[in-house]
Amino acid sequence: MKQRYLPLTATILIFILSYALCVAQYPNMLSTRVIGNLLTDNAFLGIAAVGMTFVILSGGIDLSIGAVIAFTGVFLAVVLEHGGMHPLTAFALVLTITTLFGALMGAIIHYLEMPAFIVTLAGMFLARGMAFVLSIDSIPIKHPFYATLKGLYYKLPGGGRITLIGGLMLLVFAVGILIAHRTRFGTNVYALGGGAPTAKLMGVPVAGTTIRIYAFSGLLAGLSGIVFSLYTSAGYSLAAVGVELDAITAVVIGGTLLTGGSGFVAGTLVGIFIQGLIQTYITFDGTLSSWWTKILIGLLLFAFILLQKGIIHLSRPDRQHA
Amino acid sequence: MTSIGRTYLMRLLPQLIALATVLIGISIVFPGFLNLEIQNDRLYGSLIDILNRGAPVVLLAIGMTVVIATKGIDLSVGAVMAICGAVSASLITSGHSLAETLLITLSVGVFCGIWNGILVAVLDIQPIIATLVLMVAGRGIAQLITEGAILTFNDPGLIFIGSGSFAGLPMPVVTWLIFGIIVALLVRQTALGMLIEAIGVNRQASTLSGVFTPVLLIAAYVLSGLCAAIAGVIAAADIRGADANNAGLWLELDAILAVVVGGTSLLGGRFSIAASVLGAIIIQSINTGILLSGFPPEFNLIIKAAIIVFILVLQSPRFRSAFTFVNIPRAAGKPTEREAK
Amino acid sequence: AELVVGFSQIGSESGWRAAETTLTKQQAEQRGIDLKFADAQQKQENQLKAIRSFIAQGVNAILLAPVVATGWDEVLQEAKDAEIPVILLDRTVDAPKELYLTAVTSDLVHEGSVAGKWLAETVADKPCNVVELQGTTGSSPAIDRKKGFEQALSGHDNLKIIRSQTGDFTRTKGKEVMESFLKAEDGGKNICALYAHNDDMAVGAIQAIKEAGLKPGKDILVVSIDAVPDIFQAMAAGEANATVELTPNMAGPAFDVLATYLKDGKEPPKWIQTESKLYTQADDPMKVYEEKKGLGY
Amino acid sequence: MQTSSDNILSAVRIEKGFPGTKALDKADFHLRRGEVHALLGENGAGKSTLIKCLTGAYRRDGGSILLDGAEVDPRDTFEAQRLGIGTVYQEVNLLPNLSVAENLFLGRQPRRFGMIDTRTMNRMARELLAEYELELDVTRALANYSVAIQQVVAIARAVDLSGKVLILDEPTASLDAHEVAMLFRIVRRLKARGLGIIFITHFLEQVYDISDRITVLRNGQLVGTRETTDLSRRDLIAMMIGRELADEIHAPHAATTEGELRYRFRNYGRRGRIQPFDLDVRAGEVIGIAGLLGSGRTETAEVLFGAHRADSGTAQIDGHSVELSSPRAAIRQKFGFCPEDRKTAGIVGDLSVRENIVLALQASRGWTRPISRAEQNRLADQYIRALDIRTADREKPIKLLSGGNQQKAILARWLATEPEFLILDEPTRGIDVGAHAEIIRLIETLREKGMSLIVISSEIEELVAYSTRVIVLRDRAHVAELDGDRITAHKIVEAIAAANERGAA
Ligand SMILES: Nc1ncnc2c1ncn2[C@@H]1O[C@H](COP(=O)(O)OP(=O)(O)OP(=O)(O)O)[C@@H](O)[C@H]1O
Ligand SMILES: Nc1ncnc2c1ncn2[C@@H]1O[C@H](COP(=O)(O)OP(=O)(O)OP(=O)(O)O)[C@@H](O)[C@H]1O
Ligand SMILES: [Mg+2]
Ligand SMILES: [Mg+2]
Repeated sequence: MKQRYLPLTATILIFILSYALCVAQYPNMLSTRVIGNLLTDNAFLGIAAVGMTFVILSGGIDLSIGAVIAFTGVFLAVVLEHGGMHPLTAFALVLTITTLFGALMGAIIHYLEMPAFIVTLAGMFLARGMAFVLSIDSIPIKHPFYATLKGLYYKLPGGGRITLIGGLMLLVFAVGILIAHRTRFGTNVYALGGGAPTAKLMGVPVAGTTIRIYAFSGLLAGLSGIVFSLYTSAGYSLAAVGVELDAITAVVIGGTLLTGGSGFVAGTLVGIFIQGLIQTYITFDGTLSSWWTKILIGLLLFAFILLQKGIIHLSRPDRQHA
Repeated sequence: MTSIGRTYLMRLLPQLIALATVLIGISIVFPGFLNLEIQNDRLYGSLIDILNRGAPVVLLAIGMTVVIATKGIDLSVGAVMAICGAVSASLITSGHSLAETLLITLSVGVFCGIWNGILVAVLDIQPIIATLVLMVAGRGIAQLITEGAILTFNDPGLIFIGSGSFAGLPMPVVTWLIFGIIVALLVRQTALGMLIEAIGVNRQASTLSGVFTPVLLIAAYVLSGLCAAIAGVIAAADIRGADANNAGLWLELDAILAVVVGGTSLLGGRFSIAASVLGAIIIQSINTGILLSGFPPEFNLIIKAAIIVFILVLQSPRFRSAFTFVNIPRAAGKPTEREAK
Repeated sequence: AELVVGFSQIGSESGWRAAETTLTKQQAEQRGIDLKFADAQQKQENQLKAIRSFIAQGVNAILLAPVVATGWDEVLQEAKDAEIPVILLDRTVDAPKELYLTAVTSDLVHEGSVAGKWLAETVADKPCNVVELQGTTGSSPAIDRKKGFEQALSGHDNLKIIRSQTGDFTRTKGKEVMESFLKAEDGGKNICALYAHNDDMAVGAIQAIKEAGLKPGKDILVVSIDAVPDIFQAMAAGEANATVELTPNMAGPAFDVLATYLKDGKEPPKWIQTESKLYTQADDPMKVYEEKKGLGY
Repeated sequence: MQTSSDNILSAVRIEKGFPGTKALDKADFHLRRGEVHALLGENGAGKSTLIKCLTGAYRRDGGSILLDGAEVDPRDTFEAQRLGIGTVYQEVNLLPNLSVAENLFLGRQPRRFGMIDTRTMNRMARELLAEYELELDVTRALANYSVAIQQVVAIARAVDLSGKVLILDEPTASLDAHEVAMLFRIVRRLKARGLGIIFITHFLEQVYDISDRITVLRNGQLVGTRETTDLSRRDLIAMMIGRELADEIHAPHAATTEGELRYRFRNYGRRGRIQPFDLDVRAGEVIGIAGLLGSGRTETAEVLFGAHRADSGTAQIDGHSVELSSPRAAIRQKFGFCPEDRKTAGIVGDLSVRENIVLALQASRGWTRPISRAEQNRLADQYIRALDIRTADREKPIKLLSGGNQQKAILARWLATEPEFLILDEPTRGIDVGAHAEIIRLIETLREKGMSLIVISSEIEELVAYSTRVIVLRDRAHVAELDGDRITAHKIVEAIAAANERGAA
């Protein structure tokens, strides 16, 4: 077992273990419905979290994604319902906008040497503000093309479905994994996370990479917004509040270090599943009050982190010879 | 001494300029803004409102500054505010004396800090995630105490903390002023400040130099918890009720923003309490300014974003080195003016 | 077998909502219903997840208090496919009517107009500058209560909304925003009435008015919506003038129609509107307060 | 301003200023094809700055750079690499989180169908390192390997990148004789291929061993360029420090009068790090520790200081048992420890020189008893003077000091605590000749005052100069002890070599 895969393995183990525990208590949780739901319901979060993984791997953070998702939804709703544009054109347009928005934040972070936390926080205000300005109402999207897209799913035995957006999330993860581990850009992202000044000395194009990272995150946030608008058939400026925190949590549960430079895109997927599992478990239980729900989520989060630490600690031999 | 005073002023200069700019901007849009008058034995006016409304964020920013200086972050402060507000309300309504209530409430804040601190310093969990646990669970705990309702109280003593006045200033302002001065003196008149900065810059080297890192880290989170507790009491006292659902909601982001506007680097190290307090006041000025401006609320966020970006760009190292009209010592440790001569 | 009902609640963002949750649980218990409760923490995606897992669990019926009107078609269709009736609580959705059994809600626009009518009648012909504390920007109560109020005021040219800002449905923000209204309008001398989208903001604003040295309820009329217990205390003290009730007991009627539907398949009407009752200082506020106190507000 | 045609790289009147410092003042530098050109100077003379200006890591304030006679202006190191300039910067500048192979091929990974061909990359990495007699798991993160190995990897990368020019900024600081010899073999091969090689070091033997010409900088200005064969050691030192240096290396001591036995470690060790050893230290003794890379010298120091807690054995001071469970506990017993890796374990980069110097003293006093500002200034000034730390003033953030001066400031940090037992891990690494002599003299003085010292060094000459006893390590165990007349370079090398296989390999 390679040491760098340890956190990932730990996370996967924890997921399998807790899923088994859940099933032991609620046998229904093994149904294909639950598995299909896990994919569909978390699709937008998963897609955004892939972008977040890259950002965090590079040592940054992107707080704007929730707001960008909301903006994308409202934008689509407005142009589709009031502008009469074809959804595909609108998709292309909105993805261009969010990508440029991300790139702009990346450029500010790099050229003005400002911390990502703050730049993207301002980005969050701005994106949500733009959504408000476009429309404060929630606008339903009734375009027939949406219905077509939503009609695309693969029915599993037992009533579950792999929907288009669920499949799209898996695809995005696959692409993300390839980019992270099999392209120079991916290695450069890790390099930035290992230390920007050093990476610069080693000839990594820091400016370009930073801009591309945030542009990529913006692109995926936009894609996530499209998925969200498909998911809810609407655009709403208050949608997806706090998604950035969920995404960060998924990334970190997935074994990526927030300090950057170490982690896996695949881990994020497991992180997403773990979070989804917690929620499913809580709904299956159904006896928790609002407050106990929060407390339990917090405690489970804590338990996962501890467990992960424990597994890594136990299986790491004292720094040894090569 | 004067040279230290001058360094100090230079450190605060960008924040002072930003604050002045914002205030002038508002008074152009809203002319009566700078008026101050005495009413019911206390100063009354928009400027006082800013200081008063800013109290929770100022307090949170004080604790957050120290945590950030250690290279940490505390996302739980909003939730801790809610918990402490709820605790104080439920204690006072169940007949405890004001002193008991305050003591227990502050202890709860301290306890929350210890919890965070242990997670970070002993269990070595990344601060953002360690404090996320309490951020999520904490609001649940607060709601558990109030059962989701607003727990109203009528104790004049507790209410005084929120809306009384002392020496012509609202109590919240007096509280944060005194508390801020105490903390600033505590960190600067003792060696705490330097040791905390050392930990933030290089924890390993500090430990090897004999700095008692775990204890200081925990202390930083305890301070943050304490600040959140005070802020929570003030927020509850202000509305005479503990609103566990909304008290301190998203205020952690405002506090972090205040610290950054105050020029303290999120990467830890050099910090200034005074600058963070100014940062918080700047943010509150923006908020109040937006309210006074009379724009429809849809524009609130955009205006806020624009002003913050503007201020941050002005403060960014790149921008400043491009326009070296003022060569101000940066928190991150850019050379000081004195060297340049 | 025991009836299993899933309840997807928005979250717990206000005392009113906590009361609704409490009452729903009480009502379920009284009827021997096994209530599966899911708190969505103000997020639609969590509600969608909750409904899907209710379907996966095979509950007998679902109660849904939707956080937003749009975006429910698909999941409602899934519930329908699984033959699980869905009843909407407290807000309606923007979906074909056949997708849900019924909606037990008040009419948000109507609430706003009740408040507006009361104000118009009370002020009569005198000129009156109104300030408005809106709910969370973009939320449907904020939009509709604003709309209803404005409708009621149209035609009364003496009534003018001079300032309108969001107070996020919270006391703290209500107080803060009211403070700035008072500053902006000549220490409050310009303001004749306050309309708040919920009682919590009104309670905060009342404190701000008092601290500014004015008398709420007299110098500035206060009208708000929800009828939570604390506003009755304020009314008893003469500091608030009127409130429009939004009953937190939506579940009672919902369970009733559900029972008949499940028993003999009788489709209820698509909308069961709850009463938007107006309370004023004349309605013995302290008595109402005592009644409401224990309901979990 | 003649640029002879066989100059491959010329730097003309390069200027670079930092606030408070003129790091380069119209410095000229010419590198010929097929030569090894040593760039020398005291700590802070501007050597690294010149290199960084040449490779675009810094924007220079003035002057021009010619590569192959054509003016070039590398905007960043990436461009410099493309121009065929490979560089090893001072302080290993590699990415600890990336694998060894990724570090070697960052930015030029072999690709197939647009995707990185990891297998080929790893194979190439293994082949590349084989030239340096390193057999590593190239897929493991670099952080798993010692500084020395990292340095070899950095060299391998730079060599592989250098089409025309190879720049080595103190590449041998962490290397032992064996690796240095290997490096020099490679350098000679590159030289034969016509590359120009810039070599920065403070080891004068190495300068005379490998270089063809020498350029000396002082205070950012060019002092001169000479043929190595024409320049005596004495003249070279005079060029560097601007004055004559008193006897450079002392004669080995006669066995000194024995002080009382103060520190007694029995069966002391930590599993997986250092095998249990016995150690007695007297007052006024300097114990040198010798060994190959990875032999456990640093581990010995860390266990003694409590940075890693010993899991076996006992420690006694003056006959009383003590628990050295943490650095704090050790410091309470008046221990001090200058770590080897100054960047990550030594300096607190953003803090000023003053604060770095008082840090340990303040920490041991506790936070409630702050050292007054005046006292801090006094201490800082005292040590800046005593150790000749070159800094614009004491408030300069220490990360802006040159490497050697940082090292001196860390030493000052410990001297300020007036320790009785001082552990120095590679105290002279990266320190110029003048300072080198000063530090050796300092060690002498401290010993004479009755301090007990443990000094780890890869420079055997140096150990011979100041040690009263030398302990030799091999494979994480103490294997030999030399004292008195037996402390000679020859005997130490012999003891180290007594192992038939190398260190940890
Ligand atoms: N980024 C910087 N900011 C300010 N001053 C700097 C910076 N980098 C270097 N200096 C200063 O420039 C001078 C030259 O430093 P440089 O690192 O080039 O010295 P050096 O010759 O490489 O020394 P050493 O042998 O110790 O490595 C020093 O006085 C140093 O303090
Ligand atoms: N040749 C090697 N091959 C693989 N790993 C090595 C090798 N040499 C050292 N290491 C690793 O580097 C670490 C550092 O070893 P240590 O600090 O004990 O060395 P040292 O004797 O102090 O030598 P130096 O300080 O000069 O590197 C060891 O823990 C070991 O894992
Ligand atoms: Mg150097
Ligand atoms: Mg070593």
